[in-house]
Parts: sequence; structure tokens; C-alpha cells
Amino acid sequence: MEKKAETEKAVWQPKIIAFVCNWCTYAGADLAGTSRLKYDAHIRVLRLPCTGRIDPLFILKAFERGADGVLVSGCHPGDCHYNTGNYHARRRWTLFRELLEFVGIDLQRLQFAWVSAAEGAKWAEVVNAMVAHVRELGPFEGYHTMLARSGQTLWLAKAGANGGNGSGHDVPGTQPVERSKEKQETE
Amino acid sequence: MARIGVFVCHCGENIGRTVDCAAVAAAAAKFAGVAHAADYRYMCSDPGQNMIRQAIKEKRLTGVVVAACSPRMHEPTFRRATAESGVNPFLCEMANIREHCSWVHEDRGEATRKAIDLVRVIVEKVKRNQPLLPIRVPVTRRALVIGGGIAGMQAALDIANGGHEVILVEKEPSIGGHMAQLSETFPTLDCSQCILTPRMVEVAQHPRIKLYAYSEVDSVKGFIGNFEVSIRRKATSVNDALCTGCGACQAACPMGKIPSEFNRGLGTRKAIYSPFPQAVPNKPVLDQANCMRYRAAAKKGVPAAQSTVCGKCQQACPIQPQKAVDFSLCQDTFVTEKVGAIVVASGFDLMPMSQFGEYGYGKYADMIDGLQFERLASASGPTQGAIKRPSDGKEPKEVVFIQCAGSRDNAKGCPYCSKICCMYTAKHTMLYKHKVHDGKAYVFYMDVRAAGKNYDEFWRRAVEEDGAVYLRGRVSRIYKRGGKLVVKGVDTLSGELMEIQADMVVLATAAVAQPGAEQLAQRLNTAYDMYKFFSEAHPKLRPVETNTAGVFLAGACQAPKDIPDAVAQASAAASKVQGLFSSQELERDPTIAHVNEATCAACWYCVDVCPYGAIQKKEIKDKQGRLIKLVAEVNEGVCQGCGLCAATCRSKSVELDGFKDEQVYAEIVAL
Amino acid sequence: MAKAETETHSEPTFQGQVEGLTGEKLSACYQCGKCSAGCPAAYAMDLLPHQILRLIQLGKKDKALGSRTIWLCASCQACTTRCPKEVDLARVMDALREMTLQEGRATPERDTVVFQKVFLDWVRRTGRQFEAGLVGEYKLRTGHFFQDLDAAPKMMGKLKKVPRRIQGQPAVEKIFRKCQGR
Amino acid sequence: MSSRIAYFPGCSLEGTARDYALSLHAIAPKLGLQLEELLDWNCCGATAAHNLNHKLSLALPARILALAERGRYESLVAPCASCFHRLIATRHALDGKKALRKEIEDIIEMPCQGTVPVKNILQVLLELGTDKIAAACTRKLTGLKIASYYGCLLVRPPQVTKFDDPEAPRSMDQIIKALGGTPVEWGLKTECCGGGFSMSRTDVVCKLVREILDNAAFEGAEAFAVACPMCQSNLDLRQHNVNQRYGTAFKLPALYVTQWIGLCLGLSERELGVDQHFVDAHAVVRKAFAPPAEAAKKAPADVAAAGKA
Repeated sequence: MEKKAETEKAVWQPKIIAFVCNWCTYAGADLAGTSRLKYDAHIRVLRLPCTGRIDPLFILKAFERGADGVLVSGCHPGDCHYNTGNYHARRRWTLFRELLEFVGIDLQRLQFAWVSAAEGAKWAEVVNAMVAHVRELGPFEGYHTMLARSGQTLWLAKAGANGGNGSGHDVPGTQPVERSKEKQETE
Repeated sequence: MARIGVFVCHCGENIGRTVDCAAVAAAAAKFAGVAHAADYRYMCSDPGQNMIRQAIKEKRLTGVVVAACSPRMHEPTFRRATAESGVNPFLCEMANIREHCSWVHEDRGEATRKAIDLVRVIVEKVKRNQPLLPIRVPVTRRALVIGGGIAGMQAALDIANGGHEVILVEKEPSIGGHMAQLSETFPTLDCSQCILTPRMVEVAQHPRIKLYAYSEVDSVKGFIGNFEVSIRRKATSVNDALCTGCGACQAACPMGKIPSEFNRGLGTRKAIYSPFPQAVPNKPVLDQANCMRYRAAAKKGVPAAQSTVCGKCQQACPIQPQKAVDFSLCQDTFVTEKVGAIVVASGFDLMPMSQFGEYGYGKYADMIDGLQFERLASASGPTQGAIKRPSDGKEPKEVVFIQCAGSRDNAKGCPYCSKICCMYTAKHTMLYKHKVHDGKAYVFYMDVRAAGKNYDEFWRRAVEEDGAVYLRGRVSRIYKRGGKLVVKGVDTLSGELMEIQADMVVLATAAVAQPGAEQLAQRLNTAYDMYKFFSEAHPKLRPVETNTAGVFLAGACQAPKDIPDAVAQASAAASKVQGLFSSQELERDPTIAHVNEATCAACWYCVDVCPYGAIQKKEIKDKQGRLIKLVAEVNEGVCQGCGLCAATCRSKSVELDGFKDEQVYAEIVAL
Repeated sequence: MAKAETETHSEPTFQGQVEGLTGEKLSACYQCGKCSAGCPAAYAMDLLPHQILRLIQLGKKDKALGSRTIWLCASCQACTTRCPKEVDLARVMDALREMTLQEGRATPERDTVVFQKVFLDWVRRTGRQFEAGLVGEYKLRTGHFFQDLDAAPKMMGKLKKVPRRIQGQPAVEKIFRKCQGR
Repeated sequence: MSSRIAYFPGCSLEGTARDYALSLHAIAPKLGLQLEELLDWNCCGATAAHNLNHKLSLALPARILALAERGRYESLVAPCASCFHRLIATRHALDGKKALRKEIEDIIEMPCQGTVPVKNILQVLLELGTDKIAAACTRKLTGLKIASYYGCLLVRPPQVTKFDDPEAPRSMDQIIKALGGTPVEWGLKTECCGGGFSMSRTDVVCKLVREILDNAAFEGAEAFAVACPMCQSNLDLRQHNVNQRYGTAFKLPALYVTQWIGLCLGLSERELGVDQHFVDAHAVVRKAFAPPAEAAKKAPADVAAAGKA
């Protein structure tokens, strides 16, 4: 039993989705690359013009699709390419975190960091810390167990899944990960 | 059905060393909607680009994904190649498998898996991309310059000399600004008027500059290339077309005791006046609040034109048969001008002395500010350049100059350095010592900030050659004792307490924003800082732009500046304007927001969050012209594409082209 | 040659101590000297007020706490009122005095300390000040017997001759005990 | 509605400033001012406490504030500027500081919420109204030039005292004007007199008092109005020390503002304790209430002076 759990942990690798702004963090990650800094590979970056573009439902959607952690990163306060976009993002973020906590999502899986275009090293650190932290936390099942517990799709999650306009965006050819199923199989 | 082509670049060894590029291409080939996948050593090379062009034609591709370096590097390259093959460039995107993958990871398996993921994400996005057309905005090639000080004049002249029309708006009766008030300028001690007045004349006579003096910007509509500006022309009671500027009216006016704004209260003016002899335009204005006739008419409730009180100015006017002084011209008028760019050069002001309680609230006649000292020292000033103190006209033998009066003073709400005071105070001590040979000049300072060409040498000259006594410390208290002002300060270098019985005190009061700067910024929808100075778009790299496209900054409206800095910034702003005017049309990135009018609920949250004021309310009317509803509308010329509105909209009625919800969700799902 | 005091990180610096006691941000001081310029007692001080603050910044505790200056501060609040960096220097002076006494340091302004201690002793004993006793005891302890003899008759006419203890004296005594730890 | 004002005399008013108390009690009923002495009040600790022990300097005044709260008074008036300052500074220090308030409440073993506002005597008089004071006068100071001396603690620091202007206060001048006096515009209205150094550093006090006397005299003052026992004592008691030390010949009586009011309400110098001063005020008082003939002679000049002010 114990051994089994161990192998499972070795196989499992965290999946972390990062939503970053185009002007600061994306460029900072580029700098990490040009500086040849090494960091953990288990992060997938999605580029948006500004953290202000992030709809909280994007984050819910990411969790729903099996993300073990979500990282949001943008310009430092006062540095926003669009002047105030990151302030709005921060305000929205604060509220959203409270909401997530309320519905029972472990907030440690959701991190926020300011990374400027000059902070390649910081980006590498942030990613490493995040991946290490999530690895410690283990696979994220809270979202799905929560859904299962409530016996229905959380309205928020549903809205997120539908992208708000009623047309689901599940993509043929991709294999949506059914985490609970996968776990059953390994057991 | 989408037919996407995926091109995986090895970037020599840069990607290929860590990422199995062939495997990535092979995996991509199996993605739904991918019609072609290939890998190549250098995609950005000509052969690489040709591969893309060819594949688009041969495989009838509808979209292109290049898995290579950062899009910040080569996105324009591949989009151009795509466009050359007849596919809209916005259907080409890049997956960053170099900076975000091969360069930062070591494990080949993990890096390859990640690269495949990244490609899948971008493929799913491109499948949902839509062709976008660059937005073309026509440009009105005329500029508005707000403020006729040295910065505004410089900007206006540069733009006009570049071949474009300029509207110059000045709120005072004459252009010239604060520089016209100065006696000499540092570090050369050349006469301010001597170098300024030729410029003023040049502005007045320039065929491409239209000057609106005694006028203010009332409202601004529109966006870059297409502004519509309403200008309030304050009533002057003088017919400019007839007036020759002879000055007879001023001489005749019996109201002689009105404090002159130009002389900062040290001299007087008439009710009908030109602020100073070299004023441009050289046409007087009538100050209704101080005119006997207007006051009498207001009391009676009749128009001034019908009053019979005084009227000496009109009688004195030699113009026949119709007099240039015309009491019927008593209402402000408005003109509308269309311009493509705006240069703000509205300047600065000085912190009022009434804020210095510990120095007597500026109520002592012999305590003056820096600009007042300029007027005292100016040959054209109220004392013809003789240093005489205001209270009794005596020559002051001991003068105390106080730097940082209000500047670098958190308690006075002004923690910043005003930048110009160190230098002009050094200049003041020199002017004073050159005129009062037996006088003593004391300067209380905290630091002398003299970074600039010949600046440090200049203030040292004040000390070493002209004998100014510099005391390092602030003054705590000034009070009047008989004819003297007792100044209680300290010299922290020696630890000596300094009590000076001064004949006159000059406060180098902080440079602060013009009153009304905030309102002007709001009219222009540009940002300003907590001190009401206009904010530049980027403190290092975009120092003359604002966050509003088409609005530029020049001079001390942005932060305290001396003349050379103000002039340099003005020329920079002018060159930005000329760059904008170099073509008839403006091409803009089409990744902007659009509103779905059918679902917009008119909650206006988008209007509140938009950093650019790009969203306005639009009326939807039926055929009979009846209002059906109001919806939000994005101004294409103004929107910068941040997407705040899209994330804020509750009814999901705003979409950002290039980053639509559908695209982002597809990306998330693809992971 | 003076050098900045090297202090270990485990102990708060002198500046840190004073900041802790007062809640003031002392790094804000840029040594403009406005405090000294307006200080009524500065002429009699061995160090000017701004120099005291500089010594705190440099960690020169002995020199700062051994100065006459901190005992010559009349708490007139002129420095606090006019400081451009909004440092409450009068409060800082209080903290330095308290620190000096707590650490049992010698003070060059002994008379002032004696006067204030006698003052508080009377408050502790009776709950209020007993001015006749204060003057008498101060003279006794400092040896300034003949000070103000010419004013004495008129002054004594005003003063109470016998101390009176307020009802709440035990409460006051308790306050003293809790605050002074004895 | 009669507002209940708690009156906190403070130790000085029982001793060296007995005349301050005397005059206040003499004028209060005539102005309809009801003052209830706070029961069993203790010393505020004055300069000594805040010099030597910060906690004590908060706890002693806190007990006084707590007593006023317990008595459900609407305000607490402290005629002594030093007491006023300690009380209002304590109230300010505890404002919004939960932990500190708790600590102090534990020390004094009473709740201290800071609900009762603290006022100085000038505030109380101004709230009463200069019109009312003027109307109650049976005689007026015929243009006597009086320098209002505020000292430090009534006005500084402004964020604590929240009273008048810290550099150029006007409140006492307004009262003097209402009494028919001519307020003197002078530079050292708020300069420190040396306060509690009267005994231990008489030399410092003498130097500062000399500057104050000099400036007031230079600007034409014939007397002072004060609202602080320490200021009064230093200006009055130390004046002869100053004259001795510096060879000057100042003779500027320093009367409490309450004494000036009392004189104008028709009370005698004796009833107000003016006779207890070291610098004899009798001549100035006589001049102030000069018979009409004498006053009329100098009236035009005064009117001009008052007009300027």
C-alpha cells in the first residue's frame, strides 16, 4: 500500500497554468530564457495582453480542466502598460480569492506575483517555488470532490466551462483528463 | 474546417538540443485541424519562410503556427510571410518553445512534452483566430499647443516650421509665460527678455501659427488624429481687428491701483491693460471686474455698452470711425478647431507664501518669492531693476534667500525637489551683489543640486566671487521686529545657530502645478500624478507622450524644469507630432475591443474601468429616430486593447479581438 | 576617527530601539536642522537637536544619552510642529530621557532630573503636587538653598502649607507601581 | 440645555496659580459658565512624567479622563495649558490604538474610551462667544495694548491640540478685542518661555523670557494676557530676575485672560488675585480704565490702531 502510493507520487507531475501579461511577465520569462536560467518544466504559460484581461472564470476553468495550481503574474503596481489594468486585476483578484476560499478551494494553489520584464531571475524563482509548493500539496482533487459533493456542477464552474456564451469549447482531439477516473485506475 | 500548418524551428541547436523538434512536428500533425506539420533548422531564414509560403499555397492552409522563439522576436516576420501568401497575418501565431522551453529546461523528455503542449495551445487558438484588418484612422495634420510659455512657443515653432499648422492657446493676454518675467537666466546671466522676445515675435508672425491669447481650452472631443477642441476666448472689450496697440486707452484709464499679475503684485496696472510692454499680441484686454464702467453697469443691471460711466479708454482710442475699444464685446466667445495632435505646455506655478505659517503666512511685505525677486531685478520691472524692498523702497543691505521653501517638505505636501531653485537662488545672489555692492546675501539651503552643464561652476561663482554666504540648514521661524525680519536658522555644518536681522527675505517657494492643471488633464483624459503634474507614458522611454494617444507633453506641466530642459522636451514633443503627421492616415494594431450591441446591458462598468476613456455611450434608434436603447461603443481610435472591459463585462458583451473568451478557453482546454 | 557602531543583528540598533519606543520613522530625517533653528533652548545645549537625531542614526548611543541636550529640551513642541519630515522629535527626546534613566546612566543635568523626580515623588505620595514641598525638597537635594529667597514671602502666601492626600492616592500609588515596576 | 463641564483645576491652580483659579471662579457665574470640579482628581504628571516615564505620562492623565467619563461630562476643561496638553495628548495617543488603550486601562483599572473632549479655557470662552463676554462687561479696556502670549502647549503640535493656529494664534486676541483692548501684533506669541525649567535652569528661562519681554515691549505692549500658569509665573516671577541679569527695566504685568475679563466685569484686582503678582499691575489697570476724558483724548489713535488690526 505504502509502496503503491510512493510510485504514484513519482509518476504524478503537477500541472500548473500561468496567466501572464504580455508586457511585463511574458517579457520577464523571455529574459529568463535568454539568460538561460533553469526552472521546473511543469508550467504552461498563457499570454494575455494584461492581467486586467483575466476573467476569474479562466482560473476556474483551469482548475476544472485539471490544473493543480494557477499562477497569475503581471506588471508591478504602477508599471502597467495600460496604466491601471493591474490595479483592476488586483481588486478583482482579492474578491475572487475570497470567493474561492468560500467555496472551499485551497488558496495555496492559486498564487499571484508581480514580475517585471527585467525580473527573469524572479520569474524562475516564482515558478520553482510554485511548482515545489504544489508538488508538496499533491494532486488537486478539491475541485472535483467539491463538485461531486454538491451533486451538481457549480454554477460558477458551469459558467466557466461554457465560456459564458453557451457554446462549450471542448476541443476534439484533446483528451480531457478525468482526474478522479485516472486515480481509480492507478489504485 | 480549419487547415492549420505547424512549423517547428530548431533554431540551429538552440531549440533542437533540448527539444525533439521532429517529435513535436509529428505530434502536431495528429492534432485535429492540422493539415501540415514540418520542422526546419532555421524557420526565420529565407528558405524557412519560403517553406511557410509554399505550404500555405500547396496545402491551402487557413492558419499558421510557428513553434520557435518568442513572438516578441519574430512574430512580425512570420506574419509578413503569411500575409505574402494571401492569408490574413493575424491567422499566424507563434508558440514560444525557445525562451519558455528549450532554454530554461534540461530534461529532453519534459521539454519535448512541454513544447507539444505549447503548440497544441496555439493551434487551438489559431483555429479560432479571425482575420483582422489594420485600423486606418485619418489624421488631421494640424496641432494644438496649450500654453504659450517657452515650452509651448518652442513646440509651436518647431511644428510650424515643419510645415504644419498650429493653434496656440494662451490663457494670459500675452504669450511668454514665466520666462518673460525673469530678469536674467542661469548659468549665463543673459537677459531673459532679450532671448525670449524675438521668439515671441516669430510666433506672432508665423504664417502657420494661429494664436489665441487670453483663451482657454474648454473641451476636447475625439481621439488621435481627430480631436475637436472648443476654445473659450475670454472677452477683452477690444476689437482686435481694429486695435493697433497704441496704448492710448491704457494711459487714459483712471484705475491705476490694480496689482499687476505680471509683476506679481509688486507693480500696478490699469483696468484695460497689456501685461508688459513687449506683450504679444500687443493688444490690450479689459478686466471687467476692475473696470468702473462694467461695475456700474452690473450694479444697474444694464449692459456696459449702454452705460455712460467713465469710458475714458474708448474716448482715448484714436481709431475712427469705429473705436477699437468696444463695450459690446463683453461676452466670452467660443471657437472650435479640428486638430490631430495636442501638445500640453501649461507650465507651473509657485506655492503660495500663505502656506508658510512659521514664516508669517507671507504677510510681511518684505518677504517675497523667487518670481517677485525676478521682477525687482528686471530692468523692465517695477523698480527698473533697482533692488528696493517693497515695504519702504529702501535698498536692502541684508537679504536672506531660503531654498527648499516648501520643496522636499512632506509636511507641506510637497516631498519632491523643485529642481530650479538652487540655480535661480545662486543667480539671485549674484544679481543682488552686482547691484548692491555692500549688501550681504545669505542663502539657507539643504543641498545644492547643480547637475547641468556649467551649473556647479555657476553656484560656486556666487560663493567664491560674489561672496554669497551659504548656510546649510532650514529656517525655522521668521518674524517681524520693526523694519527687520528676524530669521532664525541654523548652519548644521558648524552647528551654529544663525539669527539674521534681514531687510528682505526671498523664499524659493516650491514649483507646483498650475491651478486648473487637474481640470485640463481631465478634459484631455490624460493621467496626472498626486501633485497634479501631467504623467508621461513611460518615465524613461516615452517621456513626452501621455497615456492618451496623440497628446504630448512639453515643459514644466510634467514636472519642474529649467529653460533648457523645457525647450528640449518641447522640441521632442514637436518631433513626435511631426512623426504622427508624416502620413495622411494612421495605422493601428487591430487587437481592440468590440461590443455586442444586442446583449449589452448598458451597465457602463466598462466605461468606468477603461484606462483610456475609449468607451462611450451610443444611442440606438429606430427608423423613426426614436431612442430604443443605449449601448457601449468602443472608439477604435482610442482603444489600446488591454481587455479590462472584456473581463469586467457581466453580460459578456465585450470581446477583445485576438484574445476573445472563446480563444482563451480553447487554450485552457488544450492543456 | 569616528566610525559607525557595528551592532549585531540579533539586537535592535539604537535607532531601532528609539523607533520602537516612539513609533517614529527616524530614517526620514535628512538633517535640515529646522528643529535646531527653532529650538528655544538650543543655545544652551551641548549638541543641537538635529545632531542628537544624527547620533541616533549612527548608533552613537552613549554620546546621545550622555548629552545635556536631552535634559534641556523644554518639550515646547516647536520642532515637532515644524519638522518637514513629520518626525515627532519632542517625543524622541522623551524616549531618550526615559532610556537614560532606565539604563541607570549618569546625567550632566542633575538638577533637572532631581526636580522632576521630586515632582513625581510628591504626586505619588499625595496624588497631587505639593508645590511648597516640591520647592523645599528640591532645594534640599540640590543645595540651592538661597535660590529665589526674595520671591519667597509673596510666593509662600499663595501656596498651601500642608500637603493633602487625595482619596484616590492608593489608586495613584498603584499606577506608579505598575508603570515604574516598583 | 445646560452642558455639564468637568473642571480640572490641576495642581498649579491650587498653588502658584491660585489667582488663576480665583479669577475663573469669579467670572464663571457672571458669564453663565457652570464648572463642576472633577471629584478626587489627581496630578496629570506634567512635564516630569513624560520626561521620565512614558507609560506614567499616559496613565496619570488617563485616570483623569476616565473620571470625567465616569461622571458623564460633556467636556473636560483644564485651565492650565500644561494639564490641557497632557490630557489632550493622552487622549490623542490612545485614539485608535487598541492595545495601548487596553494596557493603560489595565494600569488605571478603569475604562478610558476617550469619549469626553478636552478643552482649554480659551476654547470654552470662545464657545461662550466674544459677543456674550463683551455684553457682560461693565467697563472696557480703553485701548490698552495687550500682547496675548500663548506659549507652546495650547497650540502645539496642531494635530494633537487641534486648536487655533500654531504659528499665529488669534483666539486670545479676539477676547482682548472684545474687552476693548488693542491686541498687539508681535512675533513671539508662541515662543517658549522655558516652562518647567524655572527652578532648575533659571538662566535658560531668563534668557527666553527676556526675548519675549523685549519683543512685546518693542511692539508697544503695555501688558500681557496669558492662559498658562507656567507662562504667567515665568513672565511675572522671573521678570525681576531678567531685569537684574540683563540690566533691563521691563515692567509688563502678565494677567490671566480670566483676570482681564474679571476686571472688565467690574471685579476688583483683589477679588481676582491681580494683587498677588510680582510685577505690579495696578498702574496699568488704572490706565486701562481711565476716566472718559482721558480715554477720549487717546481714542482716535486707538481706533486707527484697532482698524488696522
